[in-house]
Amino acid sequence: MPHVVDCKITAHQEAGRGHYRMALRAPKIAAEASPGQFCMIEVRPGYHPFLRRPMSIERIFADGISLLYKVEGEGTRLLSTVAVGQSVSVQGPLGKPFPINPAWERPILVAGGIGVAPFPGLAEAIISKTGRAPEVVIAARNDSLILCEKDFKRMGCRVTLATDDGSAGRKGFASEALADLEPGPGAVVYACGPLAMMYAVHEVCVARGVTCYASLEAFMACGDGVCMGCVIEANVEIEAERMVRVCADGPVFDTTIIDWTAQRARTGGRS
Amino acid sequence: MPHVVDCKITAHQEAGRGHYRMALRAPKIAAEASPGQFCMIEVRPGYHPFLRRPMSIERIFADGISLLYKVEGEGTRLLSTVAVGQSVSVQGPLGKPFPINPAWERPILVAGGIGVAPFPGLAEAIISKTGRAPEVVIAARNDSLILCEKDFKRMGCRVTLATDDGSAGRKGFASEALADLEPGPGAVVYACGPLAMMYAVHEVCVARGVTCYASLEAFMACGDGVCMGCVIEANVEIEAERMVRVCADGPVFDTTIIDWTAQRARTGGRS
Amino acid sequence: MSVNLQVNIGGLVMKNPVTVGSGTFGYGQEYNNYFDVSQLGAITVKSLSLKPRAGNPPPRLVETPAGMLNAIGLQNVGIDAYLSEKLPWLRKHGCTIIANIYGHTPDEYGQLAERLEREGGADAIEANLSCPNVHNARDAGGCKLVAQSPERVAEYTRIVKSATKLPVFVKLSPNVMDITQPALAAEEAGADAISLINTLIGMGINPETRRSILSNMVGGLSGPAIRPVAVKMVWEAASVVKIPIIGMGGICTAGDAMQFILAGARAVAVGCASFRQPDTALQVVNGLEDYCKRHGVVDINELVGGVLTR
Amino acid sequence: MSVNLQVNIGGLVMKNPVTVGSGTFGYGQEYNNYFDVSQLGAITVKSLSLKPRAGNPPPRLVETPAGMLNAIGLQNVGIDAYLSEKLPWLRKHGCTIIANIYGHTPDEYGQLAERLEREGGADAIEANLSCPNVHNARDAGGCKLVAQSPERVAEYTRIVKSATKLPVFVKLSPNVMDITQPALAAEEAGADAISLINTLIGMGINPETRRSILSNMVGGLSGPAIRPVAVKMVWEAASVVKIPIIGMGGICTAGDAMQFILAGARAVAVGCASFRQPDTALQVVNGLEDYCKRHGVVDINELVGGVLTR
Ligand SMILES: Cc1cc2nc3c(=O)[nH]c(=O)nc-3n(C[C@H](O)[C@H](O)[C@H](O)COP(=O)(O)OP(=O)(O)OC[C@H]3O[C@@H](n4cnc5c(N)ncnc54)[C@H](O)[C@@H]3O)c2cc1C
Ligand SMILES: Cc1cc2nc3c(=O)[nH]c(=O)nc-3n(C[C@H](O)[C@H](O)[C@H](O)COP(=O)(O)OP(=O)(O)OC[C@H]3O[C@@H](n4cnc5c(N)ncnc54)[C@H](O)[C@@H]3O)c2cc1C
Ligand SMILES: Cc1cc2nc3c(=O)[nH]c(=O)nc-3n(C[C@H](O)[C@H](O)[C@H](O)COP(=O)(O)O)c2cc1C
Ligand SMILES: Cc1cc2nc3c(=O)[nH]c(=O)nc-3n(C[C@H](O)[C@H](O)[C@H](O)COP(=O)(O)O)c2cc1C
Ligand code: FES
Ligand code: FES
Repeated sequence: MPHVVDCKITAHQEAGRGHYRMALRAPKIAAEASPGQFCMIEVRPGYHPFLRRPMSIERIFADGISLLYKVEGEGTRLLSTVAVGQSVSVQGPLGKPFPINPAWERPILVAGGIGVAPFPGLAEAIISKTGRAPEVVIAARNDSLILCEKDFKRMGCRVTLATDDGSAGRKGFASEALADLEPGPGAVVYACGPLAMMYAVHEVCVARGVTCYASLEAFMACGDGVCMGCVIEANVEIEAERMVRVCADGPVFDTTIIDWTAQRARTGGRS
Repeated sequence: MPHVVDCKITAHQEAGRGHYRMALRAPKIAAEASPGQFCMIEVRPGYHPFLRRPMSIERIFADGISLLYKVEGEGTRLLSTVAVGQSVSVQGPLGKPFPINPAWERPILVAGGIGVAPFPGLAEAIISKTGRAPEVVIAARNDSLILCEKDFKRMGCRVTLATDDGSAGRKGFASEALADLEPGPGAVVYACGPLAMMYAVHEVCVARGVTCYASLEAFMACGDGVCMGCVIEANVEIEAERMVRVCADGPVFDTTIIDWTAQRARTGGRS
Repeated sequence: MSVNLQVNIGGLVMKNPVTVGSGTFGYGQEYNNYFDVSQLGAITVKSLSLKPRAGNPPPRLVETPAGMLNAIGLQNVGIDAYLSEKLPWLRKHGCTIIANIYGHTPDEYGQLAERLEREGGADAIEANLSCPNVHNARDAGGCKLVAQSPERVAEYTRIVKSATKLPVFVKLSPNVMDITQPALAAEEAGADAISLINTLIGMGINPETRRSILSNMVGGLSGPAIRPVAVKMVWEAASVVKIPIIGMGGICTAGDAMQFILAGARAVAVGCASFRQPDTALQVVNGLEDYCKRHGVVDINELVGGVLTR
Repeated sequence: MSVNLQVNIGGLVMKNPVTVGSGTFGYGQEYNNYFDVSQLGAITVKSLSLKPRAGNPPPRLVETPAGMLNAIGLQNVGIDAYLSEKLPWLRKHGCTIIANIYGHTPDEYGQLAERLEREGGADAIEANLSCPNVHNARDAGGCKLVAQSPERVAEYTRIVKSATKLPVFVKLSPNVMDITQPALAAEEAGADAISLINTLIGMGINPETRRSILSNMVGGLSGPAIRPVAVKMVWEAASVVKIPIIGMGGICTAGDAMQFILAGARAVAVGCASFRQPDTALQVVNGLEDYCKRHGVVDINELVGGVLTR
């Protein structure tokens, strides 16, 4: 059950150029959260910005949660100026978490850019529920934008890097790095990142008969399934049920349910 | 000439319950300011609140100015949360200052509540231009709301207090305290405070043939004479010229020019 | 001091004058996670159509200064799923229900109203004649929205009225030159109350991509940004109609709600403010009670239309 | 890369597409304290009437979420004082002048236009047919504002056109159901451009005093709050008229201005944003140049109406 709570900021640091990690005291939210869920954050009180901003839960602690975010526009810029000791209003946990199943032998997390945000908590949960450390692919434009590498290594995960310019790890895309890992029967892939990346990862998985869960994004107003604003097209026969809500039906979807043609047409193939 | 400048806050303290004094580094504004002028302050960047807030200049220093303000609504509340070291955008100096004339032998400042704000600077200027310390009447609801008493005493001013409940000085109104001082020929009165108080002071002055300058208030959008939003009714024969702008034609007016009947009708006699 | 907050909106008794804007509160269940939604005067549900609707393609939302634009296109589960899946929960929790309906034709409105009454699906009907996000209403009387044509408003109102004995509210659009005309048309055709306002039509363009941000090009503007327009429309409509008005448009606080009540609204609806703060409507209920106490008002009905002329 | 920002608005050549909203920039002089106002494409002066006007009693202003309401009532110095006291300064400083005019009758508009041309008081005329804050326009064709009646818009436009050879712009109101009608009426009657939008009518009530905050009860809403409505009206009008459009309503940044240009405006006006930041209009000029450079656009005219349909 989600809550709306004023949460004290217990830590707030830069975590890479233009990226921040914020730790929040939020026992009520932490008690109910699972990896893959998100919160709606009021970046500043008042009517400007008017809406909360959705943020994945990075990690879940006994008494709170952390967020990992990128300054994208005005809202995230304002959020980055809030000091430790001050409070922000947080609504959450919201949405459907990543499914975890001890029967899935080879979990692989594939992150693009800030898409890594929900994965530290997911890796922790997979380890504690299955005893297995997932493999992790982290892709970014260049080495300075690779986030959380050490965190995953500390947990015992095998980490593969990929960068557009080759400045860290393999030069190339996340999907190529994933293909190199040759996922096959028993593997399950968790993906989060730009749309084009998730689509490419989905294609690799389909070709190899591997289940893939992706965490999608959409502009959100309520974050809670109420406004019908955050929908994307799904592969559903019944026309009237094609539009699924990223906030309440997702953000995590089995990628085979997503109508990728519609997504890609909208972004013109761009992420 | 007014400027718009981002000014660093060099000091910011409570100066009485719900009242704050803010010192700003603002050499350009200080260089051109005179007592009675005001600034338009951006209480927070962004569209909410949308407009700047007018604030009298309390004192003028070599490298900056100070403001003395009361938390009245959301804008002043937000202003009160800005920390030393941060900057606020200040537009000023604006408006017409209090006239000072060495020939006026007995200057008396009459303040009601937060209306005392422009007077510390005015007292300093009168002293430096005329060599005479003005007399000061400070009226407030009760003793905890009497501001700046020590500042005036330090300058050598004779200070008379009046409170609604008698908790400090005379029990009664500013106008009564003024009348007790028996202003007569050679006196000049400067008034700032609630409308009802300024009207009462004006009446005392008229009865005694004393010139009175009052600093008026109005809701302002531009603060700069442009929008025609801050007008009040003046005693002007020509109908089309009756509406004078508090920001540009004032805020300081000779009280005989003000159409007090219109002002009082509007506020229903309330301040 | 005890304060009466109960109001009667054209036959619908609400225990307090606060409901929610259709489409901003789902069917009540989600926000019951944050507070007991049955404490509200009524819950106005998302527009219901005869068949489920997929709505417009995304993107459907964009934030604007002190507000938002939406072009949902009335995506909803349809009347069948409402009756079988949503209604039982609302009834079990003791909610007073205003069922907002949308049809392609007057006849569809009639069918929806008739069915809702027959199956106990509503305590009152709100006919949405003013959604700016659906194309199929475009040819209504040369106007884009039914609510833009007083004649059509009268026609639709009569049909809904004749289909049900439930109180019928007619939801009008601010996208008109003179709100008194559709308001009077609704009253004369028998509406029991009018709801004001639906969203203002607006548009946002992303200068970087040069595209309209909404797939539908235009959308409906809501939020505090539009509140002054909404208060003025309620005030104007209240000066000509005798039936109650449900006022809405940017209400975030009890003070905002009081503006509508003083302008002439007998009830108010909290719309997209719930997205920012799910319990806004409850805060408004509590704030209205406080306001009455502070001002020594024993019955909130006394304040309706009480704005003083200067 | 050098960028052409020059635009031609119905015969008025502006060195860049940025002017200011009438009534939000006085006669230029005050804001020249902050920047050289002659850098703007043009300065649109406060509405001028034949006689000086006192305007409405105070209070005339109230802040609203992301905007403000005003009920100034066209207080202005009148044409005589403008010509003798304001014009010489504007001319000395090399400003391009759009003189906004307001009259009680079509004939007064004609007189104002004729006099302005004769005395070199303007480079173009903008006829304000849409001020919501003056009562004497109330009986215009059953509508409250001249701009609400396409017939009256045509009549007024023809009279101003026949009184002057200067380019004539007609300033329309958003308080209509369908902006294309007055826009087409103005074009057919010979207007050289249309200005969109004047303020939306709104109202604010102080719940504590129970009074309307504005002495005039209602006022005009401006600021970022109304921008989505303004962009949409420009887009709609641009789809039917061939004459240029000057777009305005809540512009605070070059990005905002680009929304209007992509929607179909050939020039833009910065309105009440100047109250918060006096050099906003200049920042918009610079920002538009940057935008063009960033996007490899050599002539801003190429972007007019360039919004992509999804
Ligand atoms: C379920 C979910 C989880 C998310 N988790 C994270 C996270 O953990 N870390 C993180 O950095 N970001 C995350 N995001 C994206 C984040 O919400 C946006 O970057 C943020 O809302 C941008 O706000 P802004 O005010 O800074 O930018 P704006 O000024 O609002 O917009 C800047 C740009 O970002 C785009 N944008 C705005 N809102 C969204 C949105 N909701 N989704 C996608 N794009 C958007 C705009 O279209 C625009 O291009 C998540 C989004 C969703 C939907
Ligand atoms: C020339 C001038 C100089 C001023 N100097 C000072 C000063 O030195 N110290 C100080 O504390 N205050 C001063 N004020 C008043 C100050 O501007 C207001 O208290 C402030 O704008 C309120 O802003 P807010 O957002 O806190 O309140 P809001 O939420 O905007 O309003 C709260 C209440 O204050 C009233 N109010 C708002 N703005 C004004 C205004 N401009 N004038 C009068 N009443 C207003 C509102 O009507 C409302 O009742 C001055 C006003 C003027 C015009
Ligand atoms: C996301 C969203 C969806 C809406 N859907 C509907 C709807 O289905 N039916 C309807 O009558 N009004 C709908 N509305 C309009 C609201 O009920 C309300 O009239 C409007 O938003 C103004 O109120 P507000 O500014 O408080 O949100 C919707 C508004 C929003 C923001
Ligand atoms: C205080 C004020 C005074 C105005 N006076 C006039 C006027 O005299 N004539 C006119 O045509 N428009 C007038 N307007 C309307 C503006 O020119 C502009 O059309 C409107 O404010 C929308 O732009 P904005 O949102 O950028 O301010 C006035 C607006 C404001 C805020
Ligand atoms: S954001 Fe409202 S339904 Fe998803
Ligand atoms: S505040 Fe604009 S003229 Fe005074």
